Amino acid sequence: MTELSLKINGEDIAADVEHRLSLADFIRDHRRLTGTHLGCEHGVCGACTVLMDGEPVRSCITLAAVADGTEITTIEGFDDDEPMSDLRQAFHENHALQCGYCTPGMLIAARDIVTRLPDAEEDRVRLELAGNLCRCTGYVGIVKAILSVLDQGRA
Amino acid sequence: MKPAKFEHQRMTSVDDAVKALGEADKEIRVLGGGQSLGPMMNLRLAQPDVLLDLSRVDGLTDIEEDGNRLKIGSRVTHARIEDGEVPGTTGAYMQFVASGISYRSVRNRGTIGGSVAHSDPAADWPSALLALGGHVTAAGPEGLRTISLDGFTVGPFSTGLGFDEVLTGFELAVLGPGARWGYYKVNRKPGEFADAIGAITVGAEPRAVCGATESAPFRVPEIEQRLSAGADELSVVDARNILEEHDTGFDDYELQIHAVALSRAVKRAFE
Amino acid sequence: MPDGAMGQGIGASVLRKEDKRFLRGHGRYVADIARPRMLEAAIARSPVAHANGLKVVKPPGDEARVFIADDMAADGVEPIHVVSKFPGHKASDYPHLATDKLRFVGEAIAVCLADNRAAAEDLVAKTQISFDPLPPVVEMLDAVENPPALVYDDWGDNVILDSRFEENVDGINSAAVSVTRSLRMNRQAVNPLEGAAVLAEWDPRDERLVVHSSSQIPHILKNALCECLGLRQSQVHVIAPDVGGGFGYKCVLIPEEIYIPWVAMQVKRPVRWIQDRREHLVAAANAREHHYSVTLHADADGTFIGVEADIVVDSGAYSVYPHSNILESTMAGRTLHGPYKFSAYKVRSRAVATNKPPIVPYRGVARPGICFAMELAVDAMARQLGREPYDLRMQNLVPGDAMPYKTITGGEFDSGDYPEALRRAGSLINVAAVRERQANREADGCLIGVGFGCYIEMTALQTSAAARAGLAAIPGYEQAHIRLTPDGGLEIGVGVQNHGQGMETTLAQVACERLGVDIDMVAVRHGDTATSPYSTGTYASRSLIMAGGAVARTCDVLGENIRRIGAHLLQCEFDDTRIEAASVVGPSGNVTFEEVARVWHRNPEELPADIDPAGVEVTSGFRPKPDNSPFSYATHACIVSVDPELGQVEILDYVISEDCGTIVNPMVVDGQIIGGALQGVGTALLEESRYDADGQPLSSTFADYTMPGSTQLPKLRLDHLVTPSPLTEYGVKGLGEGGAIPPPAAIANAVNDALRGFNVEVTETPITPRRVLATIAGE
Amino acid sequence: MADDGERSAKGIGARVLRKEDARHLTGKGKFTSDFKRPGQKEMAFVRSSVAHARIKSINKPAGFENAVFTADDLSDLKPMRAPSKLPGYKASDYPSLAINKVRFAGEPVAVCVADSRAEAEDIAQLVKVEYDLLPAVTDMLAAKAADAALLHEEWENNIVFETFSDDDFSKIADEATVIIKREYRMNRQAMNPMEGKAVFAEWDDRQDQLMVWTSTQVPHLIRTGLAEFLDLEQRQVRVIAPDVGGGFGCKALLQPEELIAGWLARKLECPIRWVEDRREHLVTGANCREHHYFVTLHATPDGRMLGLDCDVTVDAGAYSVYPFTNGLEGAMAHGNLPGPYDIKAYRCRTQTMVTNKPGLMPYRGVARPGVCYAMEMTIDALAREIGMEAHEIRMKNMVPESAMPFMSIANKHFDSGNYAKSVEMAAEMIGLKEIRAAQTEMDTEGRLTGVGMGSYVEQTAHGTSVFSSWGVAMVPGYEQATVRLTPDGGLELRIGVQSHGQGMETSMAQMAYEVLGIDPENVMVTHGDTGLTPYSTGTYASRSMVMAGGATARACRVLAERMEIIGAHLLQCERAEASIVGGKVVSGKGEVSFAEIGRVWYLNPDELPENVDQGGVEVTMGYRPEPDSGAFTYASHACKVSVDIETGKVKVLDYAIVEDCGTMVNPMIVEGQTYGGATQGIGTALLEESPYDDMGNPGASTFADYMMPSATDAPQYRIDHMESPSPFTEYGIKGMGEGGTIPTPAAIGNAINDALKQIGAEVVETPFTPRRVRAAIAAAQTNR
Repeated sequence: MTELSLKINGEDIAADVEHRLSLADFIRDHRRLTGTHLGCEHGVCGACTVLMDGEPVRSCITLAAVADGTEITTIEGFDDDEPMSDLRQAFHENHALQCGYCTPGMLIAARDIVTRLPDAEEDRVRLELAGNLCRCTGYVGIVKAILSVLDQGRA
Repeated sequence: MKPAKFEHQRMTSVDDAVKALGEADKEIRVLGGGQSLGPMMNLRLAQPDVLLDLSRVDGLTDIEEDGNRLKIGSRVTHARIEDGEVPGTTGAYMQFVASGISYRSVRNRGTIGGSVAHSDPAADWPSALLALGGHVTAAGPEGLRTISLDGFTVGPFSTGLGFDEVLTGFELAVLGPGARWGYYKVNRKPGEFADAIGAITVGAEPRAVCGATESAPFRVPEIEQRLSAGADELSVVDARNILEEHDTGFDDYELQIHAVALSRAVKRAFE
Repeated sequence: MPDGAMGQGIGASVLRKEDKRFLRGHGRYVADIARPRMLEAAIARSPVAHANGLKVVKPPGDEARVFIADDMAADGVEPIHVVSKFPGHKASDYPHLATDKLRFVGEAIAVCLADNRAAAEDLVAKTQISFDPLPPVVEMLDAVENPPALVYDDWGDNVILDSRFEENVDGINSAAVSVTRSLRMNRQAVNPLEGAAVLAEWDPRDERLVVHSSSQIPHILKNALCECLGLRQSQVHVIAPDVGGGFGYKCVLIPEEIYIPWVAMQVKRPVRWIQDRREHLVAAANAREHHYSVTLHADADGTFIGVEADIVVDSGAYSVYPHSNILESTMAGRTLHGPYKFSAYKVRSRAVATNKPPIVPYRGVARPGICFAMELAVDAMARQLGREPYDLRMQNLVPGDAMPYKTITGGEFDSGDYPEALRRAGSLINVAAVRERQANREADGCLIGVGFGCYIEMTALQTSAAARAGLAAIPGYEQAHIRLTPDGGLEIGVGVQNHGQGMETTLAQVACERLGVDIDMVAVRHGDTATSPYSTGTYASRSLIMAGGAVARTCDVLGENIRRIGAHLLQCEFDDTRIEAASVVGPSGNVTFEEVARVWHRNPEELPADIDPAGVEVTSGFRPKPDNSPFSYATHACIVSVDPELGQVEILDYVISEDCGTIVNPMVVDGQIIGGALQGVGTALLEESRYDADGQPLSSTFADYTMPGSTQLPKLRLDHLVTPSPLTEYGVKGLGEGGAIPPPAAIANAVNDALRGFNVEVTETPITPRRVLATIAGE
Repeated sequence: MADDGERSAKGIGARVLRKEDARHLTGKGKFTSDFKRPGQKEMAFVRSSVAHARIKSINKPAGFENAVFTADDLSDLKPMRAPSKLPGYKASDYPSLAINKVRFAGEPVAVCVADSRAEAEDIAQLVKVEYDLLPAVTDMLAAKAADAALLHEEWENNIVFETFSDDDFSKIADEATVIIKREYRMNRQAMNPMEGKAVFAEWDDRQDQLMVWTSTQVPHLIRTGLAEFLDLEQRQVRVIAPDVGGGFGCKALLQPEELIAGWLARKLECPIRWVEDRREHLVTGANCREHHYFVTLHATPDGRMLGLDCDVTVDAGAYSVYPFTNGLEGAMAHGNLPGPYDIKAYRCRTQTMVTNKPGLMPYRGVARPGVCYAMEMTIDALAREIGMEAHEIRMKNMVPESAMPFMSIANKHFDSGNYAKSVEMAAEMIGLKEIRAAQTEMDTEGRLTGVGMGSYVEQTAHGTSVFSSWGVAMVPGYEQATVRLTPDGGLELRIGVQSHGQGMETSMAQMAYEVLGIDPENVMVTHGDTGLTPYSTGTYASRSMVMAGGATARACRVLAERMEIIGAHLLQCERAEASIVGGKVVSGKGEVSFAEIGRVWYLNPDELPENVDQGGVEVTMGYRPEPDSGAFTYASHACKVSVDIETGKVKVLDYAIVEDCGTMVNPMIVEGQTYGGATQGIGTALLEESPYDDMGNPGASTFADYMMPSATDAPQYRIDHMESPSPFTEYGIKGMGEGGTIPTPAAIGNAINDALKQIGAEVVETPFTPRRVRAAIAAAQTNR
């Protein structure tokens, strides 16, 4: 077991966990923040994306032990976040989700796009999204939603 | 799947890591960003007993230009390179390569040193850096040493690092303002591992690398000679003919796409 | 009448289906349910009976784990409003957590949360409470006549409702003989062995509150949660899992059922609260406390003319949802007459507020009190007239040939032979033999007495009566939801709650009676607002009448659809089919329900064209027509021995002759009656929630509060009359509560019979040795 | 009606934003793997490392004997068996844990139980299994060989099931002078919902019931199956599908892991959780699409298609799935091959083969992506042969609107629609003329451009008679819905189907709005719980909106009548004067809100009229279209692709869809389903493949080997709708959940072949990977 102390969604957390525990399983099973989903556990699908110190990372291939001392934000931690609020509304209006499983990771990736690449156009948005798989929507609504938030920002 | 049991040890210095590696009586691995090792452990394809975590070790995250050498710490992430922290033409080249590695959320954690030390043949840095030229710096029981990038990658998951050495960084060639480079990757989808890589730099001397092979990336002297002779293009047919002379084990399709990759890398370099 | 001939239908003493899990320790009570990251609650409660100026200081550093009334108010939580349409009723709010004023010891003030109960109790200890004490209102008669304070400042007095029930008042004047007695039944706690318990969690997926509560009325609790917390009906899911006894205590809302869910919503984690015994004995000492000044008027030959009474009911500090704080006083006032014929009636009944826990309808509801008052008055009259109490009763009971009988207060007895029940009880107890024995001194110096208690119990309160009483939950058509499962079994959903009454068995028996399905193939689901149709729940001895009726009616609808499929498979006319032993029987053969179920679920290509698309899943309902309640009745008789030196009372023999109409499961009926009777013995002899002059409870552990044990009652002898009610399916009448009604009366009458040589009478329950000796001493 | 422009704001036809979005956007969805209970244990499987072998021994590791279970330990768990009434169909057992023999790599051999998944995997890693290898049957054509090893040794060959219908081709011989012969293959795939399979089982002693939360599309069927094979009564099983992260067919069947979790939960008296990981899914869930076709098309030189002759082989893998069997795919291929075309002569043989791979499951589109691909590719081959535009051939041969309803040569009862019009519109949308004008030029990177189309009809919401003709054990009948007015005037709507992305919590509420005028916000739709919902065979066959939607409408109408009776009484008017308008009961005397009716029924029943229905304000009602032969949705897809001649890489440049699913309940959802389906079709066409080596070892076990379509692979689709209401269904709705995925491989394949026609190359095998495209080009160049 290894001791951790980190911040999740603003809350200070101390825990004692197995060395091999992934950050994703720590968030889900130990902290019961089940909005972070596991879609492949080998770093490809993006469903488990969370922010670590403000940057999106794959929580499935990041050890909980490595997250010691960091600040984690999960999908449950964006209540007062403006870009996320805009994205949520845009996802809703553009039918950017169906089953909802990829949605938390998709939103966090989308937030990274709209904050890091304010000038991105459709091709760039698609390229940046390539690491987040959605099996339901064909990405139509997701791309539209992100572009609409980018457009708002540029207006 | 979940990883088999291991012990995660936080290192505070490179020396501690070297010491731990030297004294190990079980399987021990150095953990960089963990973005390659993580999936392999999750699939239980890798089952190390001990992981040495270098994230608390100072001094491995620096980028500095030192005359005609560009020093890059092993723990510099792909994302930092993508974001343009490496200066000059070399930086532009590396920025292009970095931005094609996997996805942003992986690039935020994955490190250049980890990638080269892990030595997956389909990864970008072993080919890209070989085309750039320079040295790997490694810390071992005897202290630091430098190892030429030429020949450093031996094969899949196999490098010139000793069992008790830690890769600490790179000293890379600086491409001048007029230098040319081209990097072309054939893969099925953005972010996926490469099926073929063609990497070309034309700085002080041209370097051409055929990557994403079954084994280590290799330099293609015939192409380098043509470039030295002033060629600014390479047809796919010519590239095929050249590669056929190498012992690659390619089937027709693999030969084709590696030829295309080299041909298009040359084309990009001179566009 | 069905006779249980099928072996499992109505009338069969089928062994209980629910036993299996309990015998293996696999019952599932609220305290057995845990959730990851659950917090436990402990409650800071009022240490005083009456005070104002309440101030609470949360423990520094743990403010986020402690919640008080201000927090709830800030969130817009509504207090419990209990409306009554009764004219003159003084309405009051029941705050979930005390606001400015404290009105009884044990009133909840702050909820403290921690990872475990002990740590939560540590927080309780660290929560600072201050207040300005007020004189407490402890004694109900003082509260009326000489109030030391007002429980509600704006009322002007402490009388919640002053109601009068008067018919032919002048008729009383013709009486030749009158006896007057002043009688008191003291306060009790209901004491189910599982106390109250609540586990609440907010389900963020469905934006829904999920509440597990040890409740008899899950749907009503859901209504209350919606009202108080401002949630939509679709946002509340209430589950009453296994409930370790209720007896009425759990058929009303308690504040914890509101504030624990609210707190869970605030902390976004599951929160559980388990009432401990001390909390129960202090904060839930809430039953039975009545005072009667009763005068019985009769002709010289003993024929009753009229009854006159002044009843005071100590209703405690607040009004409970949904049954209010006037249910007892009005029921007492309206039905003091019991099973007797009267031509004049003059009763005043007052519900009074005091600084004690709010009164709840404990098993029997008011009737143990009125039965005690009336039956003691009858014995007093008998002694006055020099008659056998048995004979006097026989003379005045409503006779069988008078049924249906309109009572003097407007009720209607549906059926029964009241004198016959008395006759049978008399013959079982053998009064003559007692008299003979009394003629000789007992070897141990004890005194022997015989006593009777007769009662009627209106069961299954109906729509119009409940509406007249102005209750917040008016029962209407009770519903059942029944589906045929793909293997030919039945799943029955009912909105009542089963907590010991054996309804998982008896309702299956009703379905078996109707459709012939083996009860092992019938699953009865209850206590869950999601899996069951709406119901006001289990109280008023209503469940088997109402839910049983609904099951029967719904089986009929389902049976028709099943027959339609069966007729098609048998290639015969619908009218030529009938249902027998879980098969559709036609002229040329049978098809089993299993086969019908297969066709509906798996091979609908074999269905007839005229099938009702509603299929094999049906919801239907039942209400007696006309909208009246069936009356159960019984006579209890007992022989006691009183030790005149120690004042101890021992029950030597106890017989019950009862009529609850058609009996669905005799074993379950006997079990209910015996269990009720022993609770009545507790009321008569043992149980009392005592208060000192400051309103401090003196009975806060089982060391101070004596519960009846296995030695208190000898083997009961039971006799059943069966007069089917004309109002209900199969003629069933309710019977869950009745056993608890007459024991205080019968036992007190027996004690008084034993003490008649001293020319004294006990007039107050429990009849403790101290009270007996005081009585003998003439104090 | 749908197309009169008078769409209400919230009812049928409105683009109502989805109610279910809120929870998913905030991470509050609850999927099976999100469940956790104190004391729960997790399962990990020891899976066969070989494709075909006899099990010599299984050795449980010392110290873990009680944590490892094999088939011997589960001897009272019956193997799954799905019977079929189809003549000649060979039923077989599907054991939950391998008994004596393993038949595919990944088959569960033993299960290990521990407090965490990691620890369970630690134990699994220690279990030693010894095998006697048998020759693996990995190719469906090779499986037919006389000397092929037998999967099921009690059979005389590896054929599960055959269909055959013949026709007299002499009647067309004179006219049909053009004969096109082709061979096609569609390779095996995995369905890959983003949430894999997951199950959480717990024995509830209070209800004497096994509670199973599982990621399924068909909770009631899972309940039936669990009870059947665990030997429990039906009442003793309650199945709940919470949020389900995509299904696409693989969650429409009972799986061994569900049975084992149920068995263990009961045996060990603790909650059991199993969450399929991606590797397990890719290995054991590689179970769909694998078809092979020999097609001969007989046509006239002017493009009239007269005869179709086809031999179809379906690779059914090792086991037959419950309840739909492995016979469904072959039967459907047979019945759907002629598509929307009016053909005079049809001969077809289908053979369904068992092989050493996971058992075949019905993936979105079920058989039709294969048959559409075979048919449509052949039409384009004909077009190239006779020098005619393929879309003109399509239009010329399609069943015309004037012929509706029409019984097709494969006995499909087409209900309505203008098929040819969809082709015309799609060709126009994609800009066929403009593409042709610019087509000959190769761009600077050596890319060629091509355009292709695919058209299909999809039988949806077909009912009792159709499924019964397929002989499956579980035939859908009357779909039911329960509606309940709540005391505050809200509506609870309960349906036995399951919504896992289709937005039914919204579209069903729209249906209730259409009948009752109640705001969809006040309608709580409950689904996926056998304890709460009426029986239903579940969500598959694009049936839910037609069936459960129809049942919802019917139930709401019964409820409306009951509310009108109460309302009339409260308004003191005649029953006939009262009607429901805009969520109220209205008469000349005033109006009563639903909340008021709820109050009276629940809280003040003293105010009820005498003639109130005692069933109250809770109604279960059922629905089945009449006739139940299905509502036929159809569409034409057209796409433009570029082919990189040097690398063989294909890029979809533009994609146009014209579809007709009858009356649309929520066009936004219709479009979302279509885009999603089409993107899965792109996966089938270009990316996704579960390859096997000669030993039967799977070649794609991670997302690094198995390519899923990303945002860069999908185009920004363009869509147009036609609306021909079905005459058979409530409101004229047709099912449409699956259709989007059907014609995509055909359209893309045709576009590639259009681009390659100047080289003379053709692709005939999906996915059209760079390697395959390059191989086709290289072969053409060699032939030249």
